[in-house]
Amino acid sequence: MDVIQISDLRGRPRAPRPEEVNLNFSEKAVRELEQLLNHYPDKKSAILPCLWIAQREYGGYLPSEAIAEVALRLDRSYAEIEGVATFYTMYHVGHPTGKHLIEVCTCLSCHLCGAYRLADHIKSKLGIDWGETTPDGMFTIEEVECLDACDRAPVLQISDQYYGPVDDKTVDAILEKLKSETSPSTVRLADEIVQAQLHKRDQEKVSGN
Amino acid sequence: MPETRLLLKHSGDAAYRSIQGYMDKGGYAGLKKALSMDRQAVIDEIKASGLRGRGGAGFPTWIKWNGIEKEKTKPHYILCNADEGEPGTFKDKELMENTPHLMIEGMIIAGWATQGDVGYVYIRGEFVDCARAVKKAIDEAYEAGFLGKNIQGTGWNFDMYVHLGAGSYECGEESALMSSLMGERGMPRLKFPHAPLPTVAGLWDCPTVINNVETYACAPYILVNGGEWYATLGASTKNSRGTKIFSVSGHVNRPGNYEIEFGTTLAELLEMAGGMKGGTLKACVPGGSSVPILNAEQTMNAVIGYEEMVDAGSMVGSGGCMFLNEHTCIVTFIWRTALFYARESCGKCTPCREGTAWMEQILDRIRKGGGRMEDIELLKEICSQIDGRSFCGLGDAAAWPVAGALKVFPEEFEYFIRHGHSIVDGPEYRRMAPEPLTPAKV
Amino acid sequence: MITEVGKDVVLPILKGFLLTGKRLFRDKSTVMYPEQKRESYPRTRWRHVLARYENGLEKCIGCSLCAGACPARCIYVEAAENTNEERYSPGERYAMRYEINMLRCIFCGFCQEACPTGAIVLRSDFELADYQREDFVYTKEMLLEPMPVQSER
Amino acid sequence: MAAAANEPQSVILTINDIEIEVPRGELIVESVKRIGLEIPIFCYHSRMKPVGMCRMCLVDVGFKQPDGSVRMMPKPQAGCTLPADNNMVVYTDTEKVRRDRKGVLEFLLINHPLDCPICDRGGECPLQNNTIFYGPSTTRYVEIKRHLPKAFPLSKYVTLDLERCIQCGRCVRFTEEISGDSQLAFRFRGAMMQPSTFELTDFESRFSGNVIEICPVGALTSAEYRFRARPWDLQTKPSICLECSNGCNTWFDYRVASLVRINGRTNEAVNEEWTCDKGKFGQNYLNSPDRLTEVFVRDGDKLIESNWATAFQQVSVAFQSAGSKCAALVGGKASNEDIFMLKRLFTEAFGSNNLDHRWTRCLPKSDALYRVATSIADFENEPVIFVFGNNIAEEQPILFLRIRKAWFRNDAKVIVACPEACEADTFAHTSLRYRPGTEAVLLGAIHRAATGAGGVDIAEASSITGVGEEAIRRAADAMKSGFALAASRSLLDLRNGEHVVGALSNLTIACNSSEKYNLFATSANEEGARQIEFMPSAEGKNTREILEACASGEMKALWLLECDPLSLSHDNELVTKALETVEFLVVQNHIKSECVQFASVLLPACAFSEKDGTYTNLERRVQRIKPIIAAKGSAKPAWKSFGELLLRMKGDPPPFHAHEVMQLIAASHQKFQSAIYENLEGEGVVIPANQSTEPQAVDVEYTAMEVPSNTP
Repeated sequence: MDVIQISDLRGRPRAPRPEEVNLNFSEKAVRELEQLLNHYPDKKSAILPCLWIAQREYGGYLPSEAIAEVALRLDRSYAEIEGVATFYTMYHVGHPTGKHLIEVCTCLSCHLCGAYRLADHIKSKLGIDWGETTPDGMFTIEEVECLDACDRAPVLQISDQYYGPVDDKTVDAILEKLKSETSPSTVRLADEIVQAQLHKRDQEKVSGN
Repeated sequence: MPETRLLLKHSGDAAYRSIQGYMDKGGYAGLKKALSMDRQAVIDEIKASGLRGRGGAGFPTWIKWNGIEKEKTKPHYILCNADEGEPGTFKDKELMENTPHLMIEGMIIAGWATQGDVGYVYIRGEFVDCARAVKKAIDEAYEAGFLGKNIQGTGWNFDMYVHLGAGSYECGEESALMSSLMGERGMPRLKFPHAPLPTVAGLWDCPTVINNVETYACAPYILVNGGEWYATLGASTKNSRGTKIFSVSGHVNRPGNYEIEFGTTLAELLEMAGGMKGGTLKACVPGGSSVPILNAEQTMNAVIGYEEMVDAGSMVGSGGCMFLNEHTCIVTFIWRTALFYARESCGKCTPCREGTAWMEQILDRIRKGGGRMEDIELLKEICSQIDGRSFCGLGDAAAWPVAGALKVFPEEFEYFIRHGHSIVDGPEYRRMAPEPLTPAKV
Repeated sequence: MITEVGKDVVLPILKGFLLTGKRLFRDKSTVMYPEQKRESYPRTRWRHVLARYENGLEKCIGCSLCAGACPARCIYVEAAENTNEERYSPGERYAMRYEINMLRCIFCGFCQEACPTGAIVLRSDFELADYQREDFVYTKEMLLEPMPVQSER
Repeated sequence: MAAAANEPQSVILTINDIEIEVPRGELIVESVKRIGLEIPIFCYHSRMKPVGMCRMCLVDVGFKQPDGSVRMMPKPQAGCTLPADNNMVVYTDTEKVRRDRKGVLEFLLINHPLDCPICDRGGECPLQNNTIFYGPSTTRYVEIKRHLPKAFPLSKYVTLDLERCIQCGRCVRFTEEISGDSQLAFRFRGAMMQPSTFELTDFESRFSGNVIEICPVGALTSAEYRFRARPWDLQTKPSICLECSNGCNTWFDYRVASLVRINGRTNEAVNEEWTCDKGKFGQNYLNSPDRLTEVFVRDGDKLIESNWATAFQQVSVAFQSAGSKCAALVGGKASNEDIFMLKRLFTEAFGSNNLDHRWTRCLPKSDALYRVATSIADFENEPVIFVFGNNIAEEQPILFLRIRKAWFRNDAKVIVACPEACEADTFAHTSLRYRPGTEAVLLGAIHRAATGAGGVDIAEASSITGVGEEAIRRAADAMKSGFALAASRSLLDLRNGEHVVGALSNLTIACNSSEKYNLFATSANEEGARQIEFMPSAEGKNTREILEACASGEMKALWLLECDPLSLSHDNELVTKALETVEFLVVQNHIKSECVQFASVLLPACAFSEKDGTYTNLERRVQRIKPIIAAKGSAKPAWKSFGELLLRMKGDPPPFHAHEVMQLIAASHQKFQSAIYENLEGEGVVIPANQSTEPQAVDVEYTAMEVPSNTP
């Protein structure tokens, strides 16, 4: 058993000071955040939407800089933001996913309709296991819990699209199509989610102020 | 009884998704009527209808609405629980995608009845299509003057926003949903009698009405046609009124949403969905993954109704009805259910955090051929140690299906443990079960 | 009078001699200690030993439970942390100092009972006499079992 | 939960068939203590909001129906979150409850590593205790346990063992609710949920030591105490922390005459149960090799080891020949007894009045400016608090916790004025970040904004101080109907300190809050020295004058008790010159300091853990310390050495015990009469303030000072 030495404290990383954090949000993102903050009586409530913005801005996942930036923008502690982000499965904290994230539902109805065999097919085709990314960085395959499209079981989600019912052939076709897709699906999903929360009159409100 | 399409009446109609198409079919008439009525009269109408929460617990809706303080001291919030996550349920998805205005109208009615200020629609993160549809509908409602300042000249202001989750089943629990909306980890909050009801101190400690999408969607119909008319639907049952959407999935020929009147039987529901596919009926999970499983005989005798289903040995739940054919291995199915709860447990309380993971480990061991006879007794014990001891309903929901299956299908578990492989076998079973398959025959 | 003396004094003396006389022809039970040693019973509790694992690591983890259990308060343990370079026992903790005051010890064996790893054991070595009081404080080096021969640390 | 105004404030409920009356809304877990019962708990902590996470406290609850029958609730209820109510019936020890407890403990233990023998919590672990009393004797868990990092160094002080964690959230809630730094949060969810800092970076908090104490298992342990002892090896005595002027109560754990660890001791009036890291981890000097343990006298260039008799001989000769040209200065760690006896020695034997305990740059004569009117506990209920000057979390950490509690629990408005970013900003109603040196101007502006007269022009002040006009007005608005002031005497270290403090005083008078004016002491017994009047009377010299007289050669002999002028004074040049020049220098301390090199005689003193005595904290609370470990070498309590010197020089009978000294203090200082030792058990005694006349407004120059960039 390896023991981490208590005396090895000098090399311990410390959290970045506020002035050391680079604020990387684009102008558009800052404006969106401003609009979203209008929805809630306090800043804390905007943590989830703001994490979505961050996930888009940082290329489909949340590196520690993204967490730090969200914390600073919303006046919360880093630890709290990290705690929130790691609670939800749709935020990818710490490590990037492939360009296209294939989320296969294996929960009850999909399991009944053969989702595991379907997953085996995708896994062997891409040569990766759950949670892994293909060497070319194109695909990551993840097991997700019920996507609530049981009528279309087995179902999978890529970006904001549900595909189902799918079988080995349709999956192959989908993968082929994705290969030619240029924009990363993880970023697109985050963007769609942000856009879905921005109401028309938000702009008026912000510009009116 | 045949299908009674009320909420889903215009579900297939693409025009119905826009406010113009919706109003052509009589939309927003309920709201207009409500706005002309006294606030208390609206609540009384809901009371007369006998409407009960469609999210799973079946709590009378009017009590929630009536519980909001009448003398306003703080902002009032109207919250819509659209974080549909129960395996087997997909009714809210269809309602939001195809009839978004119905739900929004219901929320505005609730807002009027309780002097609401802001409404939030909390949609699970995966439902981007729904969120887009709801957002579009909200924007349209603003333009038509059903939302915003001085609604229809009443001087009442009401705003509505879409809020998306980010992947957590637990956020479908109402207090966890509030935590999540307030930017916290989606963990449940203290409930009555440990803390005031959400109608007294909910979101940001202000009075809050929280209902399911389907519940809100019923309100316009009740207002237009009157509560008493609504109460005539499902009158054959003890205490369940109106219609309920059942999401039918699993081994059936036509999976999909079917709206039925209370009092319909499960057998009729199965018939609507085109009957069994790939074999005869073996079992049915009638109300989403968290309710106890029924065997074929119980299924054929069950009448749908909140109390009637309890008599049959299960619950209405959220209406996610899964039919399982004869090639289904109950042990594997229950293991998958347990895995779902182990993954979705928020971790707040001990019984759920440790108990769900332990159950999953035991069932996984049994499924892989390493079961011991004492595991059955142990699983029963664990279920009883979780059930009712956990912080919120998720623990109970994790225990019921396991305990239920052990009661209804004990022979399947015993066989699996004794022989190291499933009682069912064949290509169908192999198509379902995940790797590694049990060593015996495959 | 005389008969009384004979009965009360002489007869018992003769009886005593008779017994002695009988024993003269039996096997001797005395052993020639220290050249000869008597066999000890398997559960004899005498001198303490700190045991090692087969790979030479000390079993003692310095938990001080023996000191806590000791009714005579004769055990003193000071623990320290293993490092990957300098490893005495498996896991995180080892006994840096381990001392038993044999003058205080009553050989009750509670320490052995309390020990979670079976490190402190009371064995049969009973020759504990010494000349200096200080010498009765047995240190860890004195108590430790010698390294097993075939293993290397 | 707020009870409606017309409802009675107490309720009657039945616990285990015993009827008791408790305040409305009291939690069941507290109510059962009233009848001598205990509900096992893990996550519940009386000073934090209940969460009901661990489910250990499940009890059977029912309600009496109007017809007299009892309807039990179908599920067991968490006693730690359930408020007591009328007609409630609670059972804490039924078969069902025992089964539930066993179940919860079984769940908690399935993934707990059971490495109790090497765990620092072993022996004082709530999980061990609850398992023994309520838990199952064996486990039915045969799967592989959860494996996570062990012995992870979270910071210099705290070690994290995630395998042992039972996810009760106490530590997370502590950093959220009590210390406010939110350094810890739960990451991940479900069975993998773990408390940690942001990506396991350094745990930077002033109060991190407390999470070690409140952790119910060995998940958070002290890096300093790691493997140093087991609880049964330790002896524990009550003590007081001297690291700042708060006077926090502590438990002093020692083994074989050396300090092993410090834990917080409950004193509701002072520190509740918290300690700061300075107090908890900063006491290792007691075991340091730098401790002064022998008497030394100077022989030419060298200090040679000697004995008390020789030292006394030399001291008495030197000081007698110096006549009134001798002086004494004390530092913050001298006890009341030490200070009093030193004063007696100087006034009665040496005939000198050159005594002082103050080390600030400005030494105002007016006693009124040194007032302390609000007690620590009272801050909790103040609606408006004005925190002025240096970072209060740094200077008085535990007082900072009280002020934070006032905001957290009672929604107090806290106005924070500090030249740098500080912890109090996080909950401040208004934060006034002024440029260093512009204190008086800022106060003048607030004065003008609050009263409409006096002070300085707000717009002008805004440009000088760098604080927005809006903020000044907002602060003044909150303060004008009264506020409690929290400022410390370190303000007197400013060049215009007297004016700044005067401005504060004027502001309180203008806002009718002069009875809430507080200028707190900064070191452990500074307030005690002030109360004993260890200060120059009319003809005596104050600290600065003493040092100047020493430097000019006018002062012949100087006695330094428990102080290092080189670190205390702002003017090191003057101090060095003074110590070099003065003919005879006595240094009496428990530890070697830098000024040892100048000493003529070096006297060892006992540290706080080795002597009997009393200390007076910032709210004038006199608290007793008792000797815990034996004095090192030939060190003796300072008061004892003064008594012995008095005996040599005047033939006065010396006091043999510290309580005799306290009687002498009480005899000469009326206000100490309540502080005799019999009264000092428990929370200590607050002695009355000086009888001063109504505070008067003082003339103040509201001007800014140039601050050289290198001084803070």
